[in-house]
Amino acid sequence: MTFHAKKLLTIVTEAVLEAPLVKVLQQLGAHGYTVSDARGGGSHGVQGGGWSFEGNIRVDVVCDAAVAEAIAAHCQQAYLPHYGLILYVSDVGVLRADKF
Amino acid sequence: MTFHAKKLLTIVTEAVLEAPLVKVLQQLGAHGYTVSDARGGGSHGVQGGGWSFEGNIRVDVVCDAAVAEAIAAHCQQAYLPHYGLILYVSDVGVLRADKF
Amino acid sequence: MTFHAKKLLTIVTEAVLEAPLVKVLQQLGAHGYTVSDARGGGSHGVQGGGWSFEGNIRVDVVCDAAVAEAIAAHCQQAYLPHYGLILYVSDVGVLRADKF
Amino acid sequence: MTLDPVVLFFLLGLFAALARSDLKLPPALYETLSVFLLLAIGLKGGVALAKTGSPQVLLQVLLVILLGTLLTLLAFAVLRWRLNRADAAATAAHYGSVSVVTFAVAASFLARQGIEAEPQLTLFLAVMEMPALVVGVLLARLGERQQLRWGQLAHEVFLGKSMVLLLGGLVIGWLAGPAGIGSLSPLYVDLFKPVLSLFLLEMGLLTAAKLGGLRRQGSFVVLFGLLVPLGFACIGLGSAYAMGLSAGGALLLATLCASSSYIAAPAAMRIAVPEANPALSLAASLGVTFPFNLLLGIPLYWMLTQWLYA
Amino acid sequence: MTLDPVVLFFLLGLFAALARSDLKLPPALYETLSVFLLLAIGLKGGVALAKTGSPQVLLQVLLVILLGTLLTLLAFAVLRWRLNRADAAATAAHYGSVSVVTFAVAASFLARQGIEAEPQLTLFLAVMEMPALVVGVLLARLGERQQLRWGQLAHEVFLGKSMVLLLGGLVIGWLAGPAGIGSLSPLYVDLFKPVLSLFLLEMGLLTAAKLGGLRRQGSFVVLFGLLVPLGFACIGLGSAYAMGLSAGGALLLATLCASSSYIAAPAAMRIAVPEANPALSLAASLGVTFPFNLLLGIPLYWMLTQWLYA
Amino acid sequence: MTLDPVVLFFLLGLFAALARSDLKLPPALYETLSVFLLLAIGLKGGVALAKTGSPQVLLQVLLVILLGTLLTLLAFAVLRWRLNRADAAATAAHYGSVSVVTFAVAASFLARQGIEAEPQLTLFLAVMEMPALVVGVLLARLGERQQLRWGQLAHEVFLGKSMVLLLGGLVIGWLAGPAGIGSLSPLYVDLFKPVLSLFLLEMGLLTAAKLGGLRRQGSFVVLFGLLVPLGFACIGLGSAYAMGLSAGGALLLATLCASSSYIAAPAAMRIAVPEANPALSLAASLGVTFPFNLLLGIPLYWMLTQWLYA
Ligand SMILES: Nc1ncnc2c1ncn2[C@@H]1O[C@H](COP(=O)(O)O)[C@@H](O)[C@H]1O
Ligand SMILES: Nc1ncnc2c1ncn2[C@@H]1O[C@H](COP(=O)(O)O)[C@@H](O)[C@H]1O
Ligand SMILES: Nc1ncnc2c1ncn2[C@@H]1O[C@H](COP(=O)(O)O)[C@@H](O)[C@H]1O
Ligand code: NA
Ligand code: NA
Ligand code: NA
Repeated sequence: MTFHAKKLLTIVTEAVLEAPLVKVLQQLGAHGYTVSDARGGGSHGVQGGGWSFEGNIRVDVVCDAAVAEAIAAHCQQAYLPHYGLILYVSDVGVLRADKF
Repeated sequence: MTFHAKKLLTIVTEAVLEAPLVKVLQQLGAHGYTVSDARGGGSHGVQGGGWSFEGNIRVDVVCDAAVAEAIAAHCQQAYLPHYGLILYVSDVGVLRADKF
Repeated sequence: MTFHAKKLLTIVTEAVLEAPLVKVLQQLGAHGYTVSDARGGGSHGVQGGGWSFEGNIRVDVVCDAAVAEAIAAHCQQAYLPHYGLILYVSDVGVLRADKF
Repeated sequence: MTLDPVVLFFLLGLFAALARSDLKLPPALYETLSVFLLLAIGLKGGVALAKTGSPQVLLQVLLVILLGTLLTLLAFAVLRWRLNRADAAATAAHYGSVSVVTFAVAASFLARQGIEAEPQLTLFLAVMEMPALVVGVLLARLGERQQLRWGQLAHEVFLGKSMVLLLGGLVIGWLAGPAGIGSLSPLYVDLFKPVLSLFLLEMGLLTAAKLGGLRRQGSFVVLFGLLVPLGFACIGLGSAYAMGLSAGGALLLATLCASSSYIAAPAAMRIAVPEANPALSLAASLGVTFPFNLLLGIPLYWMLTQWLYA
Repeated sequence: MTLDPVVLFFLLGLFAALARSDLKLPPALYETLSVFLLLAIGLKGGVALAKTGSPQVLLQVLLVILLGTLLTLLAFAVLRWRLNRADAAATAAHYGSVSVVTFAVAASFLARQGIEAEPQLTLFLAVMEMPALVVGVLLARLGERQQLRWGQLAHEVFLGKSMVLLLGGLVIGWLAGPAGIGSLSPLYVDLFKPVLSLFLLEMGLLTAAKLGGLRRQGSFVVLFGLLVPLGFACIGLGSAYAMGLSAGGALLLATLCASSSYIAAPAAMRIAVPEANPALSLAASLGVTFPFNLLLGIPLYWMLTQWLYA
Repeated sequence: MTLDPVVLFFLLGLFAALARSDLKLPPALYETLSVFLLLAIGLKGGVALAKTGSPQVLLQVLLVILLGTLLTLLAFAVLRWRLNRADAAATAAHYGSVSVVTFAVAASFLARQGIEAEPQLTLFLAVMEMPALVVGVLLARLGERQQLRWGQLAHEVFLGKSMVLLLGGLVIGWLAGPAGIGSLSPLYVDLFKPVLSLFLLEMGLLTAAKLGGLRRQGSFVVLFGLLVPLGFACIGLGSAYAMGLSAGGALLLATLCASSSYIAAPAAMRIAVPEANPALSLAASLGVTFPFNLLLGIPLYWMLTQWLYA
């Protein structure tokens, strides 16, 4: 059982961005993505998720380092100035390297 | 405060697999697991989660490397051929090593 | 694009702890946090989440190593003896180091 | 006759999703509505059975189980013509089984015209859901060495959510009788049809999502989804006639035969026949057969029934 | 007299979960139903109070608060026989407090027989939820150096969800009166009983989940869960009689005393007495006392009431 | 005249949240209730239109669209006095658009007094939601090089959830007519007002959450949120008078003008004008204008209407 090194990119941001973000991920070379609902707090205050458009989402993408950088760059330019968003990258090992 | 090195195994797959997967995890030596609902897209198309049996789940297991390998091997053999599933492993530090 | 090294601290515990935990996180120096609903099983049995107060939550905090240690120490002392709780730390790279 | 307004809600949902509106109903609402429909149908049948049930019903139930089995085999035979064993078996299970909502729309169709049906039709609805699933799994595993997990399968079949709610409702209705159920009727009777309208709105949204998948599956699936219900409805009509049911009962049995499962069957097949492609069966069952039955099938089967019972 | 059909829904849920059916109601439905029940009970009581309320009610409320406190202490004394301080205190808080659904089933029991009860019983329901929680925490912390977070406790007690909805409903019903509430009655009055049936279905599922935990807790817990409600019901009956309530009011007060909390108390004790084992109190309260009251207790307390009021 | 009891539910929600009670309604309930309200309003309007619609209505619809556009420009002009272009444009879009719940409360206000209004008011509600959003985006982008994504904007505007449900309900009501809708009325008619009461409970909770944000936004926002609805209501009244509407219709049009969006507008502006501060517009719209209209505005506009129509 060998695990192949990939990057896991996690984005936490406002729920309204789900549709545009998912579109962009694919354009920038991600082969898949996982979204789940979240709530939280940060510099833009508390996002309680009481309302459908007020909650946060958490988006996870397993991909190559280059794709991760491209997505991060896009988020920084397009979303960070106006939206509540955090983004972090970590190292993971995956089963089938060709899938990602 | 010392953190002990363990593996974090994350599986994202179809919601119908929740019950069988949880059973198998315990048989393969995991001492616990965490499940949350998710949606996403990949090679099997979009899993919107509009319906209870159409969504994805995300399963996280903190365990030893050996257990992680055993679970990964089982998923590869039993689920990967027929189900939408991804799996990745990363390094984490935990508080009480004996719990995992 | 440079990613700055930070810690990602993840806590999985009982939903009743959400309010006190979030309060403590901020007191201990976290600049933000993300919460999502989860279910799971461990040494305290199965937490099915069928009821609002029976489910688990998953709390993610990106922060400095020192803050992560402080939070871990507080959880160990205040919650671990009586509540179902796990906690793990991993290394991540973030975009804007000043945010965390 | 004008369209039943509940069908207009289906068309609204279909339109909204096809036009890519952001209209979405919360999943919890969908689950709540389906619990409600199953209980309400069960209660109604149980109360009616308490009034008019006869021992002959048990024999009819056996015949109907047989009918479900035969339809599954028939569907399999047709499907094997073009599909591999697993896909054919899984899809056949969908078509041998039934759709509760289609049944509810047919019942509402009868109610609008003041036509009665035998109470045991609710029982038929409950018992026709399951045999097809068992037969489907058997067909998929036939000739394989792999042993079947019979226990698990039986459990899923007899204790599946819709079975428990339908039969549970039947028993409660039967035990409590018309008097006992009276105080529950503001919900389970008066709100049945309007709640069905909300449910059909959701079904329109879900159906539209499956229409996309149809293109990938090709014309065989579409033809199958259109023609098989027609044929099955005729078989159902004939069986109803032979069993001595009234015209109303005959329409409902024809609709049961013509309808295909889009909840119980997909969930069961995904676990028991994982190598089958779930998108294929669901595109046929939900993308073609469900709207066909709703919009054209039921009125058509009623014409056939009237012709047969004239 | 035959079983109230709403109780049959409880049995259906119990059966489904014990037979390991996959039947599950969405958590959002459970929360919605409980908001509805609390508001509806509150509104009904408020309208009735507007019609017939008397200043004497305030005195009765004080007596009832005292009663809740005494029952908690009594339960604690019994429980300390076998349990450690924390477990005994937390469980006593459950039994000193009340169950809204048990109250609703008793009210439906009276309604089926056309028996009236005083409107202030709703008020008693609201005020009996809280004192037990305070007393429970005090009992757990007695003799400890650790300071109590009184503010937080008071806040939870006075502004807990069920308190706000019950009292809020009371006030709205009282302000709006029968005329104002008329247009709301298709939901809050006509649908009360059928919605209760859905709620009890869910309660059956949840109760079954706790029955598993019972085995681990041993026979003391089971005995406690069966005998204490009986004893408490008698105390409640006696108090009602002494307070001059009608037979209907006496049944409701007896039921309040006999019932135990399974929502407010567990949530409050988990935070305020974390060292108590939540599985223990919940197994007794939800696994034993709740079904006992529903199935046998209420009819039994009614027999006792009739005997006392004969 | 006493307060409509549905308004008391709003106050209860407001109180609960301000007192930091843990009362929360599940998000799925909120979404369900809003789907219901939109459909029910649409159906009612459609049935009425089928009975009494006249071709003149089309002209009125055009006038109302113009009115929405003008109000948005007016709001922008006022807001630019103190706010930057993006914030002013986004907030103006909120105030040019409408609030469905405020409309429903005004309709319930009329119904309590047995006053009729023209059916096309529902149509006005539907068409007034959108122009403001388009105008708001244009105002924000005016003079910028950045090209507008017209397609996406038009899509959001014409196929937004509330538009689809309102117009869909209208069309279904119109096609099915009074007879067809009859069997749906136990839900969509009888339960309309009590469901509105639940919705207002939730609105109270949400409003309280925005009140906190008000302090940060300063007194200009508060003044704007109080005075603009007054002014807009007068414009609406005048327009209604000029268009020859009845007094009931005039109250509803005045309320539409005075009300501000807190769902469609925030969601659309967050995507189309991301540089605007969403907390600002929402604090004004939900924290000030919504409660003002509910508690004082509607009765006030009715006094004005009566004075104008005397
Ligand atoms: N330090 C952090 N750790 C975990 N999540 C965070 C952190 N900071 C922000 N978030 C999440 O990201 C969202 C947007 O962050 P912000 O832009 O800081 O408001 C918040 O609502 C949180 O869910
Ligand atoms: N590259 C990826 N990153 C994150 N999640 C993924 C990725 N690929 C697939 N997934 C998730 O795994 C599920 C199954 O993947 P697949 O088998 O590729 O359809 C998808 O529905 C996604 O939720
Ligand atoms: N080894 C593990 N891996 C992942 N999640 C776990 C693990 N152990 C426990 N958990 C989660 O932490 C919660 C509390 O754990 P415990 O205190 O062991 O009951 C469980 O309900 C699970 O959601
Ligand atoms: Na069939
Ligand atoms: Na009690
Ligand atoms: Na307006």
